[in-house]
Amino acid sequence: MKLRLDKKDLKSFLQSLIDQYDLYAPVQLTEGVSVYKKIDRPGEVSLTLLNPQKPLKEIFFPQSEVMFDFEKVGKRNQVTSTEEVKKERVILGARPCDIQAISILDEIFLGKDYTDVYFLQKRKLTTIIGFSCNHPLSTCFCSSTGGSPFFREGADLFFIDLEEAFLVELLTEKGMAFQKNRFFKEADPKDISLAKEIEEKASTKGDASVPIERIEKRLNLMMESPFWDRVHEKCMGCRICTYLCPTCHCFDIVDEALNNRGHRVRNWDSCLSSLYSQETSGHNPRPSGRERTRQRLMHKFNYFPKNFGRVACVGCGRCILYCPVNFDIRQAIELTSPKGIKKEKAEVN
Amino acid sequence: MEANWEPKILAFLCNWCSYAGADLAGTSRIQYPTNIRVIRVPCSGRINPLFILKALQSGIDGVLVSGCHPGDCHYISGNYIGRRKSATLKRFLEYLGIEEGRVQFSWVSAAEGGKFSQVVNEVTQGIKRLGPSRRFGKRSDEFRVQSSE
Amino acid sequence: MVVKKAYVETTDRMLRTLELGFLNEEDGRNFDFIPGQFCELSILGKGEAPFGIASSPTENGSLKFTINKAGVVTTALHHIEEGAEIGIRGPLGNGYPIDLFEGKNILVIGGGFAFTTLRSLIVYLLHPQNRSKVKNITVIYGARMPGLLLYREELLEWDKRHDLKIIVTVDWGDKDWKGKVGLVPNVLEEVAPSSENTCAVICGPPIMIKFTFPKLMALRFPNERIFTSLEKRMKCGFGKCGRCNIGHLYVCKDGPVFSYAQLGKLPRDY
Amino acid sequence: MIQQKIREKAKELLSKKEVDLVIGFVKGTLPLRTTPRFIRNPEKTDRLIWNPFCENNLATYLHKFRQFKVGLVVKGCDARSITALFLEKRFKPNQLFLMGVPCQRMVDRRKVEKAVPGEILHAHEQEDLIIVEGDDFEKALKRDDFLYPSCQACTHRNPINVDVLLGDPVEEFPLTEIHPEVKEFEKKSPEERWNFFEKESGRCIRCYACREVCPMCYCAECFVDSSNPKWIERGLSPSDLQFYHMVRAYHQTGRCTGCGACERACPMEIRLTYLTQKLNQDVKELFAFEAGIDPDTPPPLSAFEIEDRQEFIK
Repeated sequence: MKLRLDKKDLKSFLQSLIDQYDLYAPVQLTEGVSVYKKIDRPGEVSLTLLNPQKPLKEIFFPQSEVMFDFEKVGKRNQVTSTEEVKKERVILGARPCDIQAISILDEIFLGKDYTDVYFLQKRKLTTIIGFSCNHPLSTCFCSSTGGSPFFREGADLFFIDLEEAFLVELLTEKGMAFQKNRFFKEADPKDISLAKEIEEKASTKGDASVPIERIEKRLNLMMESPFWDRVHEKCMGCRICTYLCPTCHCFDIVDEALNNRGHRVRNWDSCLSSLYSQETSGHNPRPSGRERTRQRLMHKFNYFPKNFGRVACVGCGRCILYCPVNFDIRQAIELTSPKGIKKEKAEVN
Repeated sequence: MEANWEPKILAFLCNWCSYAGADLAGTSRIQYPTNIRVIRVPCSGRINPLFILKALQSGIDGVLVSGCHPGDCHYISGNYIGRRKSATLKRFLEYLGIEEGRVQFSWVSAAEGGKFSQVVNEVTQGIKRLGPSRRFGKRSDEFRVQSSE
Repeated sequence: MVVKKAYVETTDRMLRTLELGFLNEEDGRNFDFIPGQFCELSILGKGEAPFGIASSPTENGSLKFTINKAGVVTTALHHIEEGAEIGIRGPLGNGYPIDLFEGKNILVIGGGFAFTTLRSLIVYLLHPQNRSKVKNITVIYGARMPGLLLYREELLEWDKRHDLKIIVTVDWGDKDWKGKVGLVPNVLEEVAPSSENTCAVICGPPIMIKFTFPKLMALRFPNERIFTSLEKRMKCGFGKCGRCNIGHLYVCKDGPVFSYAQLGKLPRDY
Repeated sequence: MIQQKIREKAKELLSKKEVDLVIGFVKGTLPLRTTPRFIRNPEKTDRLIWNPFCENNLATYLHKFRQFKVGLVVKGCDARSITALFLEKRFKPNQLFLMGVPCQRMVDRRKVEKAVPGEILHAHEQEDLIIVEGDDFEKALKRDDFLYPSCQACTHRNPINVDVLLGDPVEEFPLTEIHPEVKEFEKKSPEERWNFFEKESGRCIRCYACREVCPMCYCAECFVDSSNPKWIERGLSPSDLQFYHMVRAYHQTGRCTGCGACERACPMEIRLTYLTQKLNQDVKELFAFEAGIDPDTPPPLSAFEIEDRQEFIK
């Protein structure tokens, strides 16, 4: 189903979403830095950056989430669940890579062996309005990880920017609920052909050359490879790449308390921190950057595919853009491939 | 501000002088405000600025740091080291925008029970004028159990 | 859960056993587990930590945990009073492969405070309902000093039984110690149990495992029939939070019990 | 050319086995970027480069290589970090070979990115210009207009206490007055200052990049990681974020060399150097100390003068 939303109506459309739902969209915090946030006024929405710094996962799996509250009364414990999310949510402005990443989180939190209630209640009440990437960045490599700048899977509605208007595609049942939206008009055939043109142009730009195919098999043989001795060296051990990764989902569970009251909180955690795997005895199975970088890459490209049949990377390029020392995951992936190894050798000699 | 608000003030007192000074104030029946809670430390040089920040974060309205007069330190130079930490911390906090006077410093010897009471009076008055610490402290309602009761 | 009974096990006061009762009797009846599984115990305000269950499923109504004082949660568990409430999540993990043990001889090798889940296994196997399912049971248990042995009364009781052979050894004896003195691997070599139709379960400090394993090899135990229980830092307990993986397997979900054959295929990331 | 000199010196050091490895910069995978490289093979030294995008403070890596003899490419600020670390006895004498490079000051890549209409695909230096090109634009930017704030205020561009100086010293611009940024900030009211700090620290995602990239942040256990005592919670409560940034900055008192690595690393572009620069300024004013200059004067917070100021003490 294809419709059209004129840009002059965007503001009113946003207002209608705010009135009816909890609307989440990218908001600029300071020049060049944005995050997905709950929107109160249409003017807050900022669609200038392709991807906000913090990924979409934050809306479903917040960086710091209270699991329950507690109070100690004498020897007794009183535990109260946090309030359930009841209002329907709409996310606007998510790019295909971020949306694809949510389906990876689905495997984790809504998999066959376990359902995470905190994730589920937000997930089932959320409608996702995806945005096409007409001008992917040079760091985008979604086309290598099974996506594309116009990858629609996971989105309920999909907006394609046609300069004057958006072409609106209703993709799922949740999306079809917007069929009667008063701001959507019937799409002109011209719009559809223009959208197609833009899509074709954009898809040539998504970098499809990162050798992710068969990476699981390659890495099977590389657990003790000297590759790891070198690849980690420049990593400083901060958590930028894991926190800003739309698919990284490791967490820590801690109690926060003041006097007799407090809550149990689930916080994002990162395999690049040494404390992540440090045991109370002092023993650390991943004592240095070598093991920790290996864990990060192996989890994405070997362990996760083994368990779920797909890589845990969507090619959004955030880890490349924001790394303080320019650790480039594309380069690391390439170095695991025969071509990359050859190239590295050629450069040496 | 609540009408009957009373500030909570934390005092880090060095074991050899200021704590003994407070003791003397007590045994001499010199009155001073009860807003003060005392933590005895071996030396004013022992006070990690982290302690002071942690106190403010935990909802304390004011902090007093007190040690031996220059030259009187039981450990010879601990209070001189403490003095440098205090000087930089005080300036840094004010630069950040924390009100001047939230954190105060004094020298009180073991013989100065009267001075101790006077310092506590001044500090308490000062903090009362500033009102409750709202800039940095953790709000206690962050920990309220959201129960339906 | 409520703390029914709490007592210090060892002379160094680092190990304390908690006997926990269910607040709700029905929960107690529904709580079914296999020896070798673990639970997350939590003290509100301090946090949560995983512990192997030391009691056997055959001991109804309460659960037993022996806790080594090491970090924040374990220290709090050492200070907790009888009658206090604590939180529990479990049972978690896979447990010992009880079905596989049927009709076989069982060799249990334990060292130090890793003996907790082994106690669970032994009590389970000795239960009249289960004893006939397995053949000979041999237990080798070592600690550094006599005072550091866990469950001393039970050890004495077991020693009197005829349906299991138990050898308790210490690294350094004292004047009252009349038992064996020697390191577990050496005692194993001396006892030399037959590997025929036998499963070995080994649990202890890494250094003990390192030296015991070659002795088992020398006795011709196949890797498929040597089992051990691994420990890693854990949080969630069901393979989501990430930290306890070894390769693509999670110790909390796919373990903690692994056979040596399984471990051989996994990266050495523990 | 400086780049050539770096390559030659690195090659010499490695060939003669005077060092186990050389840490320097090589071409990055993005425009306006370079990336640190660890070179052990003398044949590989021709990959080393030098340009206004060599922003990382390589001194931080030395904590990873305490068992090795390391040759290091250092700018003015990096060299100061190493002097400061020597004072704290982090290295053995003669463990390091410092290749000092007089610094033309580094270009703020984010500032450049914000000054152009699209994504930058290529960038290079041409005398005092930075030429950036994208799909449908090309722009020449004056380099000195796009420097990092920490570089703008730099007073020690020529590395000191180094083993060899590669290239000719550059002209220093000593600040006569107090730090301009600090001065501006001090003019604001306490409330404005606090609101600014609150807003900046509120963006923090606790990735700890500012800590990890700082050469002076090497505590075995940082106060944020300590579980007993637990100083700070792990979440995103504003007060915890403020606490972290206060202590991170304050712990640099008399140790920070103003390299600005913390601010450059922050993915949320939080302003951080205005905090550490204030501390640097205070230390200079109160104790006449500048970190990383004199290898013999102890750090100011481990020393004292009987005459230190104390008018603030009752």
